Amino acid sequence: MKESQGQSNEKVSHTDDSRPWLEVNHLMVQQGPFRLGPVTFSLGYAQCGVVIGPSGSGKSTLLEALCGLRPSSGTILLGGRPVEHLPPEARQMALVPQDYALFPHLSARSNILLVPRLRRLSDQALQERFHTLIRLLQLEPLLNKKPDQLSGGERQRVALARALVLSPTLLLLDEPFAALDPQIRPPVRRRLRQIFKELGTTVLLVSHDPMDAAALADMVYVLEKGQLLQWGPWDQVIRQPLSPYLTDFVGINRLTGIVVSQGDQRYLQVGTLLIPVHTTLPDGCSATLHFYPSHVTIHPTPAPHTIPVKVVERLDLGDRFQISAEVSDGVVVTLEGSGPPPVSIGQILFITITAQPQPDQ
Amino acid sequence: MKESQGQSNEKVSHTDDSRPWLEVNHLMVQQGPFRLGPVTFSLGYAQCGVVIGPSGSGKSTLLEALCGLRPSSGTILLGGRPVEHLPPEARQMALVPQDYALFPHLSARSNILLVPRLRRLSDQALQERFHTLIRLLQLEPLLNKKPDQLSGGERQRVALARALVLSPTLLLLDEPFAALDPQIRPPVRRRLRQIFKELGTTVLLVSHDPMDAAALADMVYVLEKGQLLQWGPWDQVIRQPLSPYLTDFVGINRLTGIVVSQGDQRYLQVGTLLIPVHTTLPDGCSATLHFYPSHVTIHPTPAPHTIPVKVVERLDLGDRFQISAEVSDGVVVTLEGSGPPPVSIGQILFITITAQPQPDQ
Amino acid sequence: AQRRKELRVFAGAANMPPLTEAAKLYEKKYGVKVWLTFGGSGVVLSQMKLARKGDVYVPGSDDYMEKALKEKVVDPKSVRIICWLIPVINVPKGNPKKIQSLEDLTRPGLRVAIARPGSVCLGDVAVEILQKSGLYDAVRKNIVTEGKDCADLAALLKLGTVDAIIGWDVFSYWYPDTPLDAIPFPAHLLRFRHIPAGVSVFASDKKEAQRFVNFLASGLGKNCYAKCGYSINPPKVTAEKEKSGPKKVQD
Amino acid sequence: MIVNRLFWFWASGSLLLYVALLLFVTIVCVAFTGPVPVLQQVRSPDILFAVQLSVRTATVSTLLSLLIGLPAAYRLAHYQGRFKDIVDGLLDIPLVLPPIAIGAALLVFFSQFPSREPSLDKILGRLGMPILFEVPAIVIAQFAVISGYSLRVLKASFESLNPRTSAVARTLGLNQAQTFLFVELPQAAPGLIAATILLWARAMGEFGATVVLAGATAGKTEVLPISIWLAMQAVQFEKALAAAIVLIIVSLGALFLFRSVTRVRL
Amino acid sequence: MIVNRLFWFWASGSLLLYVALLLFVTIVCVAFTGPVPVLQQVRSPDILFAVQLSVRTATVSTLLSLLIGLPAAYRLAHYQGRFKDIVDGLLDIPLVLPPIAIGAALLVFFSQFPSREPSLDKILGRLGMPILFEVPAIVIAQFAVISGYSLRVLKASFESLNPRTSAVARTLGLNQAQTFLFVELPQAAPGLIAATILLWARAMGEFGATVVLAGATAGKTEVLPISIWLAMQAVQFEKALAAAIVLIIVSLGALFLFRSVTRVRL
Ligand SMILES: Nc1ncnc2c1ncn2[C@@H]1O[C@H](COP(=O)(O)OP(=O)(O)OP(=O)(O)O)[C@@H](O)[C@H]1O
Ligand SMILES: Nc1ncnc2c1ncn2[C@@H]1O[C@H](COP(=O)(O)OP(=O)(O)OP(=O)(O)O)[C@@H](O)[C@H]1O
Ligand SMILES: [Mg+2]
Ligand SMILES: [Mg+2]
Repeated sequence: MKESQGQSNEKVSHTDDSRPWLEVNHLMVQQGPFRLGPVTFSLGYAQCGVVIGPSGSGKSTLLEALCGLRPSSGTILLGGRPVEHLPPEARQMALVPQDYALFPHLSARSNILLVPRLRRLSDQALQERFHTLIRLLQLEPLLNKKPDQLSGGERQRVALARALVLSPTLLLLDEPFAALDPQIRPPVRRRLRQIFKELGTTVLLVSHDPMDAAALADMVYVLEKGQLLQWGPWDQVIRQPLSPYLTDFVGINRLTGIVVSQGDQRYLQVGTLLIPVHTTLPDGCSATLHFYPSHVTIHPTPAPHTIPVKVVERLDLGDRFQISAEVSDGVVVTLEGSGPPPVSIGQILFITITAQPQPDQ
Repeated sequence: MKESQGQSNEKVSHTDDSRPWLEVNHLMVQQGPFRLGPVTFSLGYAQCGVVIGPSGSGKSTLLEALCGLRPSSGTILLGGRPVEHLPPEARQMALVPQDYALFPHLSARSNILLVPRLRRLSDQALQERFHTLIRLLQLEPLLNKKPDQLSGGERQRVALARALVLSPTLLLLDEPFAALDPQIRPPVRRRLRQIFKELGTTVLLVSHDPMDAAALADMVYVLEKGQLLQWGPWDQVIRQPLSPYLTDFVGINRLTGIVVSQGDQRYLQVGTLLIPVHTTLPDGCSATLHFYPSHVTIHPTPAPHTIPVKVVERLDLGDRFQISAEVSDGVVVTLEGSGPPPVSIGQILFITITAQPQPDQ
Repeated sequence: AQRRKELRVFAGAANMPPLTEAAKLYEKKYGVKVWLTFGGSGVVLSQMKLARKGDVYVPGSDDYMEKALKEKVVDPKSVRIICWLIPVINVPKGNPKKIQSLEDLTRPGLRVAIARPGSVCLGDVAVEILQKSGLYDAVRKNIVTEGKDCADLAALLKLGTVDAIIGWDVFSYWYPDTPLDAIPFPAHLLRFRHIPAGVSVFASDKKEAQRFVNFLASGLGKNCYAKCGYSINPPKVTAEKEKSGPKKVQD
Repeated sequence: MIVNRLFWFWASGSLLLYVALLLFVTIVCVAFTGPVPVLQQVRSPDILFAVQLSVRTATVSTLLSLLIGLPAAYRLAHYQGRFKDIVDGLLDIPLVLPPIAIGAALLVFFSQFPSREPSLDKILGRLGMPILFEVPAIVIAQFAVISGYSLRVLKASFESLNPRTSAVARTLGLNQAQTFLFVELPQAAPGLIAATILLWARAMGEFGATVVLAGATAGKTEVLPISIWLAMQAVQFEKALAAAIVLIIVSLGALFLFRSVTRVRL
Repeated sequence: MIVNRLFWFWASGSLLLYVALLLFVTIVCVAFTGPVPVLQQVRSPDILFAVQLSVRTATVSTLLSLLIGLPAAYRLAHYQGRFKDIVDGLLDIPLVLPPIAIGAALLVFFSQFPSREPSLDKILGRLGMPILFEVPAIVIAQFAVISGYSLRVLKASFESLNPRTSAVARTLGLNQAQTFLFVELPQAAPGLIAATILLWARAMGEFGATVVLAGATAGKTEVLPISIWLAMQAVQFEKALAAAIVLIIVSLGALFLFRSVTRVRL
């Protein structure tokens, strides 16, 4: 234990951690035509790293390589100790896989308690953890069911409890909340975060959900096509997204076009559409507008400098709405507003965008 | 085909549908101690119904009972024809199950094309649908892989394509987007919605994601503990949520307490906390405040009528933030604001709430 | 087209080499196809009896012919004797354990095998001889196993699993490259059996079947057996010992 | 780490021990026989006849037992009715009975049913298709012996399939037959291939039932195991071992071929 | 609908046909035998001895073959090395060889190795543990015959397990031995039970190898299949069938018991 995070509920800043707890160097996995890496990254003690990336980018592969289920090259240091040559059970990691992989012959209770029993971990602390988890994940009524009698979300909760009850040094969670209700997610997230900090558990988790990532991530790792494109503290990384995937992930709209001038007015030309912009970039320069939905203003009628867009999706979210609108062929932006959606699909809206184009590399 | 929805991209209003396409009457399923139903509901032609409910509430059970995989009682009419006594293959429904259940011995391509080939559906339209789906779900590079060589999201996309290529009369989707990227979800949703309307496919889908539900749902069905608590058009149901689950699902905060007076000022007492409210309800009446995060104002310092809350979770979402704050023991509300989160976990915030308490039944 | 005549012979397995040769000669001479079905003498008898098939029965020894007659499977008038079976003490070539007489079989540590009494006639004969000599109890201590048929018994000796067996004289000829040595019994102890052949009551062509039986009992047939080491003449025994021998002999 | 090594050593050790013993016994036997008789045997027309007859009958009876066994095992794997225990018990009969007893039972059946005169065998014989002591008897004997295994092994391989996959195939519009043929059967293919190998091998080695039902008739019903037995009866040990080696070589060759072909096709 | 019915009919039909044939042959045989010989057999002390000896040796050899077969099959199921085909082929040998040949090979092995004088049997005999023609020979013969099946069947049941579950168990901290014992073995239990039944049944019915290696000594190495054969040799077919019926009754009883016990425990 390098730090005593004991009772603090504060986020552990990754920078005050002189030496990272998990250090991965040039990790590489080859499976069929797909290659992961080489990836090099680190994660501080008792911190939570979130791995994001498109489907098939190698997130699960990364987790499984770390815990020794896939042959890999490169080095993995956990608490300063190289573990890459150890068998999975000696690495002191615990995996919650995407497909749960529960023990089909055992009840939920035995699924959770089999490993601690065999590893003779049955002490007071374990009992407490077990009961905490049962309560948190609402497993009480399921304990005597076999996996094939459980619903998808119930299975996922059992798989979570099975790994968490061990309080491993490094916890690897592969989309641990994908099948959970929205209702149960925030409390589970909050409580888990607290438990991790209390026990000093370092966590690496894969998630598709920006909310989960925002709630849990100290660090974020962006994988794309097997490459680690970007990694660092969550609040820094999401403000400087380097990849389209990450931009989409945090809900930033992108409009890429070419800077043109008509008289004094400068425009970004996207397809056939001209978007008025303020920029010092030269004409002909390829540039992108990045903007949050909140940077868009919706006008009911055409006005100076507005651009017409066609509504392709409308989400009525009660007190507010979200609209996807087509700017030009296939280029869609997301807009927001309060109240019920004022338009229906197919209608034309007029918008203005508050953002400066940035030159593309 | 009862209606010609052909080229229209407009939502089909459920009310102008004189006779529903799917009619379920007193459907009941008993499995072990769990009982689903009796449920009675209907869904119009070419409409999309979204089933929501907590984990273990019987959503998958409902879908599987409809398509004949679980013994059930009650009647099921599809297009006016009773199907409850037909074997699954004669019901003209297609299921995308939660666990995908791909054919493990076949490549992704054969997984998708096996059934149409055997059913001799290989016509021009099928070929087109196949290619559309391949493009939409980005399956091109995966077509020759076997299921065990696919990632979670890739498997889900293959399972989706396998059912969609058949263009069944009723499509049953069990959390079809759970493992998909946030990046790919909106275009897939949009395109699918379009395809369903074009082909006149009626869809019943289970989702945990409010965005998916909002984007696709014409109708919404709320299941809890095997009972159908509420159903109707999405925009109506979400404005009159009857169950705590649904309130949470659409992101409405709930504060339940007792109305009390101190002098002129009336309060809702939640735990030990007094929340100033305007109400004509008598003292001692149990009442609930329902409010969206947007109805909460955050004050940096105590002011008249503000209530102190303790931050338990902070989500930095780039241009805005979301905060979970504890009002009193275990009662948590969600707040929103723009910019980065101004507070850290554990800090005290002061809020005012714009909402009127409603009496509990 | 006229089908070629066929005969189906059920025979004890011990007859295999000579009977195969005899059948070939017969086929050549008369143009009749002879199918030889081998097996335990009792088993093939059961097969014939149950299936009500088969033209000729050639058991491994006369006691099975008696059974066949009792079961009314073989026509008693058709039975002929082919050759004689004379018991001896078989030992490996060179007689490494220096066994000269029945008494030597009682030597402690010697491994002896006989055929299973009650099931194989050679076993019965062995027991009779041992009892007659008064050495039965002493030898029995050395009997490590009982062969379930003659081939079994001979193989035990051949593989060196036992040091001596009470076998037929013909065993000595079964291994052309390393013949066994045979120690004969004194005439007063001698019991013997013979190999008969007979026509089955199920035979479709009784005349043809009888011709084959007669062929076997003729010089040509007997010669085949002689070449394989069988005694085609009865041993000389005293009238007193004749009792335990075959009761009905027609020649 | 050490525990893993020990465990691995134990498992590998068991396998090695078994394979080594097998090889060792084989080698001792071959050394005892010497190479010459094997070559002689391979050239002898008797053995060639026996090899051909064995391969043919074993193949036919394997196919037959798959033909009956596949649907029956499928049905049995799905059967949860009241008579399950009884049916399961009945199906153990061909396993517990020694092959000679199976042969005996069949001999009684064909010769005593429906009556002694005419028996089934006689009736079929008059139709030009006698059974007893003819080639069909070999196939019947082998079939009777191996179909017991066929059901047991195929049932296990159907039971290990994921029922979800088949259920979903049904909702997509495949009927039961299509689901069986195109979803379940291909998934069960590895088990099926293993079963086929086991059955064919067992049929090749079948002796007891064959010798009782088909008789050991040289040049007619003499399959390889009968050749071995006849050689042993003639106390020609070397010849018996040589025939056994021929049997091994032919069988392993055929099975190797079968494995290769099925591996390519899968 | 009609297709489903036809398919179901075909599958059920196959099963029914097979079971009916089995029952029918059994009934014909019992009718042929009559109840008296069966009762006689049950009361005869020889048969009682044979029953006891059979049950004991079959149980011991089944346990032995599971002891070797479980780890070996486990290893084999995980083995993907270069010699896979060769090992697979070698393991077919005990399947293709007729039991009498296996018996003969073992007889040669025990009596000719390392030399004729002293042979393995003699050496062991001097250590007070002679093999040939004693009870251990029965166990060895049965073991040799059934362990070939043991490997094949157990391997198939290990191969049908989901490897993900075991992999995840490892990451949770179980070593290979624990994973095998507490995760894989219990999952494979149904296959294991089926295999045990098959092996035990096969061992009960083993005749060929036993009779060669252990001899047919009354009161010593006479197991039930040998009793059956002896009865046939004595042209007492009824007696043979009666002994077979005793064998069936004893075996089915034992297997029924085993099934009930394991069902309760699972
Ligand atoms: N056994 C295998 N053989 C060949 N390719 C594989 C194998 N397993 C996975 N892949 C490929 O490797 C890539 C990465 O897979 P991985 O499971 O790591 O993706 P992922 O990032 O977890 O995606 P998802 O979000 O969909 O779960 C995918 O393109 C997949 O097709
Ligand atoms: N085979 C079974 N035997 C007994 N109970 C079962 C069986 N299958 C499901 N259940 C129970 O039925 C209930 C409903 O299950 P179902 O799968 O329909 O839930 P769900 O609403 O789909 O949940 P989730 O969102 O987690 O997928 C659950 O409590 C589950 O434990
Ligand atoms: Mg994944
Ligand atoms: Mg579900």
